[in-house]
Amino acid sequence: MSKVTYREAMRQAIREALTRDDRAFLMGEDVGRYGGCYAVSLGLLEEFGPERIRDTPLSESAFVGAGIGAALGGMRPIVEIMTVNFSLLALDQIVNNAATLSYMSGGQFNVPLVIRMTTGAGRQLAAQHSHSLEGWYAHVPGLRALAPATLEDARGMLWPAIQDPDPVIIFEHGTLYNVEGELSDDAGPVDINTAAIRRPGDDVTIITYGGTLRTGLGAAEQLAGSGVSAEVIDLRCLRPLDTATIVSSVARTHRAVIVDEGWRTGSLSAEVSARIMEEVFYDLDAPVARVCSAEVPMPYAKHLEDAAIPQVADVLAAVQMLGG
Amino acid sequence: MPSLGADMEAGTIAQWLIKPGDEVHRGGIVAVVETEKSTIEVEIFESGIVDELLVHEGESVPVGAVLAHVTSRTAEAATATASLSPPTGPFPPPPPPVAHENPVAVPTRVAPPIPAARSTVPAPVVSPVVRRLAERSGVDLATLSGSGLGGTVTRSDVERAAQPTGDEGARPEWAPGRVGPRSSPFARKLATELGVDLSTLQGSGPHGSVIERDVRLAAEVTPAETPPATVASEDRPAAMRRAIGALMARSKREIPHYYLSTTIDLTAPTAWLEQANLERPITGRLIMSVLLLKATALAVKAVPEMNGFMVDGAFAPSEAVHVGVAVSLRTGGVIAPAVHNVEHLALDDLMAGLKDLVGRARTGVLRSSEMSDPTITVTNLGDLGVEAVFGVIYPPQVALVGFGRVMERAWAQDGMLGVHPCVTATLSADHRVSDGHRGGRFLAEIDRLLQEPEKL
Amino acid sequence: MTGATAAGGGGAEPAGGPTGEKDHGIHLLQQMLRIRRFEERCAELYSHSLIRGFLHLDIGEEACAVGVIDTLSPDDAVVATYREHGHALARGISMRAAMAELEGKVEGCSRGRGGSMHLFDAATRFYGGNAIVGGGLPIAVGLALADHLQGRRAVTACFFGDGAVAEGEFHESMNLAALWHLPVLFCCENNLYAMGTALDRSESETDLSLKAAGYRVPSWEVDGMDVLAVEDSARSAVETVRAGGGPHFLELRTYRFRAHSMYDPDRYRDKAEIEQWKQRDPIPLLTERLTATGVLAEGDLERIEGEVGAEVDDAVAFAEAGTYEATEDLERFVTSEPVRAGEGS
Amino acid sequence: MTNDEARQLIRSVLHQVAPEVDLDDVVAGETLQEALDLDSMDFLNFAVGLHEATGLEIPERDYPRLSTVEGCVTYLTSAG
Repeated sequence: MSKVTYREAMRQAIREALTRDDRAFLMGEDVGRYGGCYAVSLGLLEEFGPERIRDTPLSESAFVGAGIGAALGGMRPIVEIMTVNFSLLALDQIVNNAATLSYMSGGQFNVPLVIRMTTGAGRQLAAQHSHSLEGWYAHVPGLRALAPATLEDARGMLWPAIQDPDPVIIFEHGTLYNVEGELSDDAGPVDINTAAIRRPGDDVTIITYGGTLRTGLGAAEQLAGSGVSAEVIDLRCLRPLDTATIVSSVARTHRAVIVDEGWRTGSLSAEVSARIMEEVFYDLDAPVARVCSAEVPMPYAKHLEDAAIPQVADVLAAVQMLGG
Repeated sequence: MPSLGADMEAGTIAQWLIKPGDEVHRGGIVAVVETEKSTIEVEIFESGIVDELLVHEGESVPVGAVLAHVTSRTAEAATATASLSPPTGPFPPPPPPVAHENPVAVPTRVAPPIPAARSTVPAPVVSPVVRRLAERSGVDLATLSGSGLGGTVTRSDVERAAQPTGDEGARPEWAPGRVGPRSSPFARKLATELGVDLSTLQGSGPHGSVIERDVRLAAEVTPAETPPATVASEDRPAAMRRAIGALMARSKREIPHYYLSTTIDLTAPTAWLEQANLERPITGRLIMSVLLLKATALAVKAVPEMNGFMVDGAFAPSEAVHVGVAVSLRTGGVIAPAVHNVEHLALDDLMAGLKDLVGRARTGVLRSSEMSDPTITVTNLGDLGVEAVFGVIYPPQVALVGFGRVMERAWAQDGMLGVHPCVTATLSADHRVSDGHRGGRFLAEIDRLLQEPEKL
Repeated sequence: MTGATAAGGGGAEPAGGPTGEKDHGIHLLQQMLRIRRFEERCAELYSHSLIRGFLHLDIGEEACAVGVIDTLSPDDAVVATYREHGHALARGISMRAAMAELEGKVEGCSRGRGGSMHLFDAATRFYGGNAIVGGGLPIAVGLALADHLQGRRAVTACFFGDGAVAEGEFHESMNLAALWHLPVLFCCENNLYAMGTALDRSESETDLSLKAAGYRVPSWEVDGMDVLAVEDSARSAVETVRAGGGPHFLELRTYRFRAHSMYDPDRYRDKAEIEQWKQRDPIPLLTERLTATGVLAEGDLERIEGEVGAEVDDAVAFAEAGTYEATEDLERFVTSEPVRAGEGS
Repeated sequence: MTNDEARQLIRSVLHQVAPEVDLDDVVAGETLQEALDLDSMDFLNFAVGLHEATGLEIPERDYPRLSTVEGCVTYLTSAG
């Protein structure tokens, strides 16, 4: 076991990808000399050289599209986009090309591309660097969307993602990079299909992903103090959703609270809620509850930002409402 | 009329650029057509001599309608009539209004809102739903003239015809008239499984809905053979009274109770408690009940046959001690939810747990596990005045411990008579599992434990 | 005009093929006729509702696709737009597969998933069929990047229209390709209209080669109605690109004779302008030249037309006899299946 | 604290401890435990409620002084 940060775990994953697969390379804004906007790729330029750690101009559409083209041409590109808000500049390439080419070509072409991007609030970066748009991407058939919330997942999701024949988007919550913890020295690839039960419980299921996992676990800990046994699910893979894990948990606990840093309206939480209704409606002992971000562009001031995003107290209040 | 886009349904001939007798060539422009979106030139894909124009300028026809006849100039096609209409392809285009060999059938005026292609079909069109409705209502469909699109017989046609008889057969089962209390889906499912009639229950869930615990509570005391209550809106205390009655009757019927009683000197625990509470803030103070509960839970270690369940006629002892605490509700009734693993709880934790449990029991927000799994019950009824309480065992448990009021009594100890705080502890136990000797041992053990309160 | 040589132009010799053989001129003529007759039939089938969706015809612009693609080798890649029937046929997608695709049949080159705007073919490295204006350019850059990283000496030919020049993706891609010195041949088919908007109503600078010059990309202005001129400049550009000369830009000045798509009243163009351009129809232009130089003999044109007509008839019959993919397979290929043909897997 | 304020406080704390009971049901001199069916847990909660509202520590030995409404009022008003 070694003490590592989420950032280092991600770097190890990139190093593994580039070492094990000659076709893999990293490109994006400031991934090389600068070392990555969030320092994830620090030192990799020296290790792998400028062909494989490739700085790009500020042309999200072009370098994401180039990633698609390179993937079509037999490479395994890892494209880094600084934040999910910037990814909107490449939305055309991601949604109109990466997600469609396999289908439109009747299966002749596939796009083995990985796009990594930072997401989420909590760092006082205001309304153009802080949103959680994972749900938008999870909406699109043809994409796989992953949200590593733990060190093991930061370390282990990239390899299976670049081996995936189809486009994969990895959402890294910005507040996680500095999270430090023990990681096994032989930590390696993990499954990228299923949700994980991060804490078992009997009375209520708290469904989280990415940045909200900690919120959910914090709430569960407090609930345990007052005798409520909460099960915490980390979705991990936002598309395709592991419905089975979600509904089997809710079928046991009969109550569900979904914690989603996205806006409530039309959110991933709405999708999860709908699936619960569709599959285990008759096992519900209370309406499904959701804790989402306030429907505002993310504010800068700390107290406002805190008020805008899901907090442990919000989850506790939601559980309380369920009579759990 | 050529199709110039998937969203084009019809077009109007704005202008003919040809007339009968004209020679036309493949690729030439023959007409100008106005559509919903624009004015477009129509190209011909045949060469030949124009025989006849079938649609006048200003007329609107649907896509696919024949616009004109052109006789091909090539020898082999001389007898054929080429037309501006599409051939009947393998993939039928939407509206298929025109028979190719019958140009006369071209509608010269488009009936709004859509071509009434089926208007000549004589028999009324009846959907399966309407047919079933007619059968149930005893309406003869042949007597009806449909008011729907293209003469279709609609539901309301049938309902109108059925009206004089005021037929009830058509009323669906879910129609108004059978409204039960608001209940969660899981509560409904559970109620069906456990044979509980939801309409007799008062909900304790969000918005007063009947939820799982309400059903379990009812099921605990309402065996499936109990006839469901007929009064829908019985108040909750009455329902609970009935439930308690049923459960206790079952207990008395099934369990051969035996009863023991002993008086315990509480001098030591009382002194200990006073001292302990001096050191605690008011919010952290303990009450005697906590010591009594803990002592009972620990005594089980010495006499395990007090703790567990009768399952299918055999005793299943429980490793953990979940003490059911009888809580009387001020609105009437009593429930006995569990504090879990009491034997392992420190007194402060037990106090907190008890406080929480009693509070929630009285506000009606208990968890299902608390309701379903006590392994032994303690009733502390004495707190409210009586000297001793002989309880009725909660099946499938096998023992119930009662504590009466803490009273000052004349008490002889070491040959000295003094005034001591005392409590009468009682035991109701199941003779199928234990007998009086073991029961006595159990009460003695509680006594012994209480004399060393610091070890609790 | 930076780094541009006025290659091609009206003076190119008809027998300018790689082998210098007479057959080459005839081959170019036949390719253009195949496209022309194929598309004319498409228009007819469209008006009969056998082809649906949007149908954008290439008629008038055939010389661009034929002239450029003829200079490519099988290892090269092609990225095209939604007006790509000509490019697909020139690249070697069979007329049968193309027509079946237009009729939505599973025998189509995209299994009926794409239709007119999305013809794909792994065997000939034909990457569509992209219906987002400008959207194909970044992909072309990426294909070239993959070739570069893997040491392959392949060229990616990327076609787009003058409308794409207004898109950010055009500028981003030109810059990226030039910055990384990638083997892309950018082929701008300038037909003067972005759908209904004339070039001078959408561009402040209508000399498109200047845009390329801004990115230090060598650019060539070419008469897009003269297939020999197109071929000549394309060959020269492809050779340079293949030799490591970085991206090049061809502005192919051309014109579409028909409306943007089938449901287009074409109110934005002057009929006289269309007639004027029709005088420079690439097919008669080449026919006359081949006849004048004796390459095309008496009866050759009728023979070619006969062959082409038969091929079109065959393609239509093939498409009509084709089958629709079972709706049970609706969700196939949203993601990859374990075993697949084609590259990149 | 005035008598009225004290009564008001007692009423509101009792309402929290036992929402079903009504202070008006208590006859003068009657103990709260008897009149309102308060058990030792309820009584502790009552004392805690008074403590939280007033800050008074209320040692256990003072509990007997709180057993009637009048006793409570006196206790609260004299304490400040």
